[in-house]
Amino acid sequence: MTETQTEAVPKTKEPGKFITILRLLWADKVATTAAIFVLIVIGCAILGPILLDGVATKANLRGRNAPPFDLSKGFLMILGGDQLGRPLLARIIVASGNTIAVATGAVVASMIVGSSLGLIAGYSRGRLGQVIPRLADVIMSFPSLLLAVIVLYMLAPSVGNIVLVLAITRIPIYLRTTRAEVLEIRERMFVQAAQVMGASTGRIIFRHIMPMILPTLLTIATLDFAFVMLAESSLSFLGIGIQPPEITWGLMVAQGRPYLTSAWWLSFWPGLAIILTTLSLNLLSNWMRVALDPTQRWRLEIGGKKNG
Amino acid sequence: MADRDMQGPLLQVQNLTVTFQTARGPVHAVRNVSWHIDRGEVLAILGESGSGKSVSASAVMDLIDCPPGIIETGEIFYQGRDLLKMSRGLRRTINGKKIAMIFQDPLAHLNPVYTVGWQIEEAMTIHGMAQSKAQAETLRLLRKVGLPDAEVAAAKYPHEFSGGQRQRLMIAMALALKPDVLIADEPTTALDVTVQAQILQLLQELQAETGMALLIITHDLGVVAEVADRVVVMNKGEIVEQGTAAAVYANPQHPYTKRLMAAAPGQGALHEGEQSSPILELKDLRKSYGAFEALKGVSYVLHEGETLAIVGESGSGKSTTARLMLRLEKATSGQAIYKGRDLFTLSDQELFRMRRDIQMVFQDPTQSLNPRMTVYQLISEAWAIHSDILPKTRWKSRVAELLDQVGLHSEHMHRYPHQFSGGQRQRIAIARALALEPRVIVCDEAVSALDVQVQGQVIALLDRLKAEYGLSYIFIAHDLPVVRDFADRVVVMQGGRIVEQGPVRQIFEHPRERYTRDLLAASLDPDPEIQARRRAARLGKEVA
Amino acid sequence: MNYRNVLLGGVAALCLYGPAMAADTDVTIVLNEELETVEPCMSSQSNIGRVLLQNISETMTELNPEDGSLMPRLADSWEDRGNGTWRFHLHEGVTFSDGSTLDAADIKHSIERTLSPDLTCEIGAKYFGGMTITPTVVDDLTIDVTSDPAQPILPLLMSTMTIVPAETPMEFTRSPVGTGPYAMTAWNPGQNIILDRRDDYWGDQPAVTKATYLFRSDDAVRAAMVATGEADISPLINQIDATNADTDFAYPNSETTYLRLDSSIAPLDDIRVRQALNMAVDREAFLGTLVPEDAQIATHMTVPTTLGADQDLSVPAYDPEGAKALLEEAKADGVAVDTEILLLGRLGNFPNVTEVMEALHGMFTDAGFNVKLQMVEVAEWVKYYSKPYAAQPVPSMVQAMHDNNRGDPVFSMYFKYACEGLQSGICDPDLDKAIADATATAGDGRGPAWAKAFEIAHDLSADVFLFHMVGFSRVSERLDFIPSIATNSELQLSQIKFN
Amino acid sequence: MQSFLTKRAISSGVSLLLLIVAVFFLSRLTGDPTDLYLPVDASAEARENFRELHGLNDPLIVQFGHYVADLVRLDFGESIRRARPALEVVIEAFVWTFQLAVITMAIVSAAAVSLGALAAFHVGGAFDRIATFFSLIGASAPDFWIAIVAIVVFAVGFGWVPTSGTGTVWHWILPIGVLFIRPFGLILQVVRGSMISALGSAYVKTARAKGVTPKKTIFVHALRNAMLPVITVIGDQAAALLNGAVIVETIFGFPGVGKLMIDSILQRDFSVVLAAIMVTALAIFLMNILIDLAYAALDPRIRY
Repeated sequence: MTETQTEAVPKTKEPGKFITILRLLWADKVATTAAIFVLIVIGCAILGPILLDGVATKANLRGRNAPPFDLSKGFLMILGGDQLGRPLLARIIVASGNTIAVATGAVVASMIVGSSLGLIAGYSRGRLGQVIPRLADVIMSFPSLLLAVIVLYMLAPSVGNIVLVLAITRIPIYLRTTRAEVLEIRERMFVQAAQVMGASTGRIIFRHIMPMILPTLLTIATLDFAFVMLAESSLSFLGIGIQPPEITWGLMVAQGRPYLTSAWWLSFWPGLAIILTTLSLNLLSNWMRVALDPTQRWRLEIGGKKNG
Repeated sequence: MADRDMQGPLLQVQNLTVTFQTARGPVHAVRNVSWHIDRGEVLAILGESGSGKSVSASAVMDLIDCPPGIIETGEIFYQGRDLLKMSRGLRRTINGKKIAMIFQDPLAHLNPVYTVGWQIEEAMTIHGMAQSKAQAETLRLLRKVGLPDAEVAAAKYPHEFSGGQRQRLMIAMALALKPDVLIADEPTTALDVTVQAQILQLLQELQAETGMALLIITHDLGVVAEVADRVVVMNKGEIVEQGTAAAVYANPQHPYTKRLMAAAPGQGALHEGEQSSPILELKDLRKSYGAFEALKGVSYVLHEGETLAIVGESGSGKSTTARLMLRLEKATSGQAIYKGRDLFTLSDQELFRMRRDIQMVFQDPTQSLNPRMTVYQLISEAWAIHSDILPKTRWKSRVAELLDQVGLHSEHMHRYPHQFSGGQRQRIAIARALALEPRVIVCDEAVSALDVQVQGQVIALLDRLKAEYGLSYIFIAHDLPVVRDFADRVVVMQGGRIVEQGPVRQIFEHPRERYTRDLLAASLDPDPEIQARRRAARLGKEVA
Repeated sequence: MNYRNVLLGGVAALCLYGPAMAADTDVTIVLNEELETVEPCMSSQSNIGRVLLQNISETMTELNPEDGSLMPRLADSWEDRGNGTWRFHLHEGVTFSDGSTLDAADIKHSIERTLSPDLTCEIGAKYFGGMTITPTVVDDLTIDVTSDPAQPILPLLMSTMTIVPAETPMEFTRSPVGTGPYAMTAWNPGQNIILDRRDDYWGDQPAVTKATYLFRSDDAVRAAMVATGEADISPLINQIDATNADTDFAYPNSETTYLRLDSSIAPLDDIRVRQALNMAVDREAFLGTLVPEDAQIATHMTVPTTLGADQDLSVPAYDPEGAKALLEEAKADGVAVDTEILLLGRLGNFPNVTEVMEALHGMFTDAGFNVKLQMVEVAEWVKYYSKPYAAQPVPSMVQAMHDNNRGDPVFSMYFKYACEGLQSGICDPDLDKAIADATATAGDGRGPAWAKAFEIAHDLSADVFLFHMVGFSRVSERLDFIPSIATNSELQLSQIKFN
Repeated sequence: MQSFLTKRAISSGVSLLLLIVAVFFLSRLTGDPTDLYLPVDASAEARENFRELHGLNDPLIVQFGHYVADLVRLDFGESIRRARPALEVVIEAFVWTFQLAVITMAIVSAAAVSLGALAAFHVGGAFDRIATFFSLIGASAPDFWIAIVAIVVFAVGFGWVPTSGTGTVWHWILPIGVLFIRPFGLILQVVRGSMISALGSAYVKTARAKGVTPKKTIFVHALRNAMLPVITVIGDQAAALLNGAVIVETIFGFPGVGKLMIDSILQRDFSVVLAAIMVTALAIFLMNILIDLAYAALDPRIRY
């Protein structure tokens, strides 16, 4: 790039940040599709439980396992009925609320706690810098299933506690990443420049270091979002996750699993919802990695036509 | 061999146009560039950063990636055949064997995970030489480029060598198969002056021995003066002038070339500073990293309103003094007296107040400016930290004022650093330093990374600000001509010690110490004639 | 000799190992859980029982699953000698698989070992709690067993007591020795257990020569293994997978599902509320949907083949409106019918348990109850189900499944209905007395005595009974074997024939 | 080197100690094994007797004291459920897990590294897109779902492989295949990213200027440099596998340490849980040392 730099500052007016991001997103059609899908899911998560809760929990034992693509039972039965005869479409929509709440809660909580600890561990040159990474080691090797059993036994298998379990197990990821980045960034010239100006530690951390780490953390968080959804589903499979009458996609897959050979749609649709959502998030994260990196961004800026 | 002369030059680039896709649309990196080179000849391509001086060489070596680069038009004839029409496989048989290339920053260009012996050997084995023969040849080459203990050296890894040695390794690798053409892309940039002189001398000797053609790509007029027969001057992707080195220097035709020659440092009048009262005094400063002594007792005085240059090669400890003084690191022992107080014993509260008085401008503005803050945020941060300087309502107007003073426009305030050129970024960094209204500014290699013309402009800016604000500078540099033009007094450092200090005229015209004299002798003059004389003198000395 | 040949040879050998060695008279049985121990005194646990019971370890008496009668096994005959003492006459010429001969001392040691506090055997804890058993050797083939208090059904209890040689140490054994037709020849923890037929068995030679037991916890996998020929019998498969009429058999598994109501806490202390709960459940709707069609709607704690359980009791018909009316009535009398009632389910208790509980939750809600469903794992479930309750007292309905395959209600009624019963949710003097009477009654009067106890419990609406469950087995078509009610606790290899 | 090993051992030892303390005390909060071990009808005396027998009546801190005292003598305690030394039970299971982890990681690494390197060579090309897309899909599906579908299709449907269990090489195919999917996608992405930056580096330019063939440029010059971050991820994934692949082990009846761990947790068989944690932690510690050695072997700039 230095080869083509010119002394003159370009006179074109820079568009707003939001527009720039939209433009970068539009340049990657796959990522755009993914973003739209994620938006739809979020919409379902917010509105679904309010609108459809009654329909989704109304059992009809005599109409159980109704096959999909049959419009005669109404639009909500288009994906079929579940093992209690409840419409799968409505359940998937309602379940998105808990699913997204669990994933978001766990990711946000672990990101905040993990990166704060990582900041402290990375920036402090004292004993904390030694102790906190050990803490991460302990959490890493603490069996997550045992943690789940402990929390869910002492508290209750509610959405909030599942969030707690998943958040704790994901803390080390953010802690380690943040610490490694801080160790590197705190040696950078602009941090020293701020020190020379007399900037306080808090200012250096929050004004100078944090904004540099944020893109990395966001990328990890997006991937983690997918991971947490799958982990929640595995917990349900093992019977130590969320329990009915709460519903999540993971629980639906786990509950529909025995019917895989007789009524495939029970676990297929929620499974598909998980796959599509995680896939979208992965694609978005790939896009973000490029869009947030100034040295990679040209791929999007020029490649609208040929470089998806 | 015989028929080559009939077919024209050994290597000829004709009407080459290369376009790069960038964020701001396609950019012509080079446009209609033509040049040629013959056996035994040294051609220099001279240009500033962004001039496209390396692009044609990359095209010759098939190093342009597509995307983002596209060769739109042109031919490259090597021995009469157009390289651009050859298959990739065929070009690989020419690369390294017939045309070889060495680069700036040899550390990055040597593979860090293989021994240098392996890498030099590979240059031969890929073109069909037997392993055993290549091994013997490697040792011969290592000796030839002047590395002691060739067997030991061959088994070592790149990071275990010094910068100059690494460039010698690159040269050994490039010359392994006695190529017809050697392309050297900024081969001595970032090397110390004495090492630069040695490398250039080695290249010249090897060329004389093998009769190869040598293409040197550089931004340094001194390098051109030292080695080139002919020079091609490039600006913004186009050739503006070409001719013999002497003719272009003595009698530039194109306005750009004229400006370039005029901007060459080391030609202005020497400062004649008058003595004023001391403002900052370092006393017996020492710093050790474990067993390694980086500073072995350094003392100097900065006077009010003067520019004190600290020169020395890498590892001399010149930057360490500044970092200690600013308390970015802790001194092992010694004092730094500022306004009668020892900076090293200040409490946090006192240190915070002192920060306003002593500011720093770093070498690389790309790294010293936070890439995620706007110019306004960068400059006003000073007042956010020291809230008593300026009420928030006046920040905006003051930023505009400062930008104006460093030669930028106030509407640049809301842009990010990456939207500026290197020179402009350094101006922003200077504006930021000025925002605290300091008494002393430490410039750590503040102009080293800049192009010659920009360098001149920034120096002029610093000089003007010094007068306006009554500043004192500590100017850390390795580039002697710049120091000569700018400094009032000079401190020469070597190996953590001060070798010599005194007024600039004394150091440059009557150096007392041998080391200072060596340093001055190794420094290249932009005038080919002066360099030719020095060369002759050197040769004479060697003969004698 | 090069490496490749060796490697290929090794791979080929590995591929051949296993399936190729099976003989026609070998069977492979896939169980749902790995055996943690192979200790005979633990064989009341269903998977240990399926491997050990009557295959390796035999008992003095044996229950006939078809009519509930008691058959001789190691004991040829027995008689009541009064004062709680029973005399057993052992079969002559029985040998253990280690070669030693069975005598009364072995029986004495087996009883003492099973009941020893140093071992915590499940058979001891499950069938012999609250009584003292004293074995006395009369001669080599005769033994007196005395119980305090007297047990009219002591011979029946002895059908659970596995017999080991007198030399067996007082710790869990890893190589069980018994008098049965098979001996354990290999135990590869996590992988398999292999039993081989004994040549010197005292009884008839069974057809199966070798049995390999495998363990897979996934229902679908177990079913698939019989379909692919990897196994011959899967004693327990999911009803959903039981789709092939030729191989899949339903059998009553002696399990009864019910909701235990805690009638000590309002509003469940009001009988109208309990009746309303019973009326709110549409039991018919479950049959053939979430619960197998062959399951029976339950009116008792035990299966109909149990003594005294064959009488006609009925559950209230499905009547949500009636339930609402009853609730209104109770409310009018000041009963806090709006109190939240905890509906507690045990995860993995039986197939579809979660769905059944969800459906029940829906039915109760429809009938106007304020019910909160919670599914928990067993450790937490026990806190609500069994005394002393570790959980906070809340009005609760605890879903449970009770197994009584011993033919006598004594194993059920005291625990479930007596005031002191560990899982009893009710305390009623009449019921207490009826249970005590029936327990002490011997002979023909015992059946009617139990029937009376059942009736009192029924009239109190003490529980919400659901179903007498059925299990499903998948049996390879090459075998002649039909699972029965006993399959839930044992799997006698000697009953397997080949087609 | 020696001091490096000592340092690593000390810091890992400290972590392990903290872990044991945490697991010991936290796991006791999940209730008493008595209720789970004895039938629900068991009398109060039987329960009391059981608690006394297994030392569950002592104050927690005393129990911990006993545990540590035994541990010093390398006695990891007795499994309540299995009436056998806990360490023996764990080692038996760990051998299976270890084999599964090693074989899976070997296959995953080989496949992900070679395919990732190729994908990086033509960024945005058809191969790159296909590899990326499928690695993402694979990594997005719940693994128990994949496992069951795999059994239904490959074992029951086609009859190519056994459904589950151990014994022959064929038995390993499905579990490894299912375990393969997620780490493969992840490592492939890391290899790809790391290779893209390695291929853009200066020394690759030198190699091209020397006339090195594309194949050799990728696999000799760039790959070795790109391997450092890859090895870190491989290490993380291997550690996860060494901790036991609960779901795969459960479904395929694979007697590994993951299934043992979940069973023991649910049964409150604390000695087994603790022994399993210690054994796997030791294995992971050793593996991390190997990884550090691999760093040093790959990159001469790293020395301990």
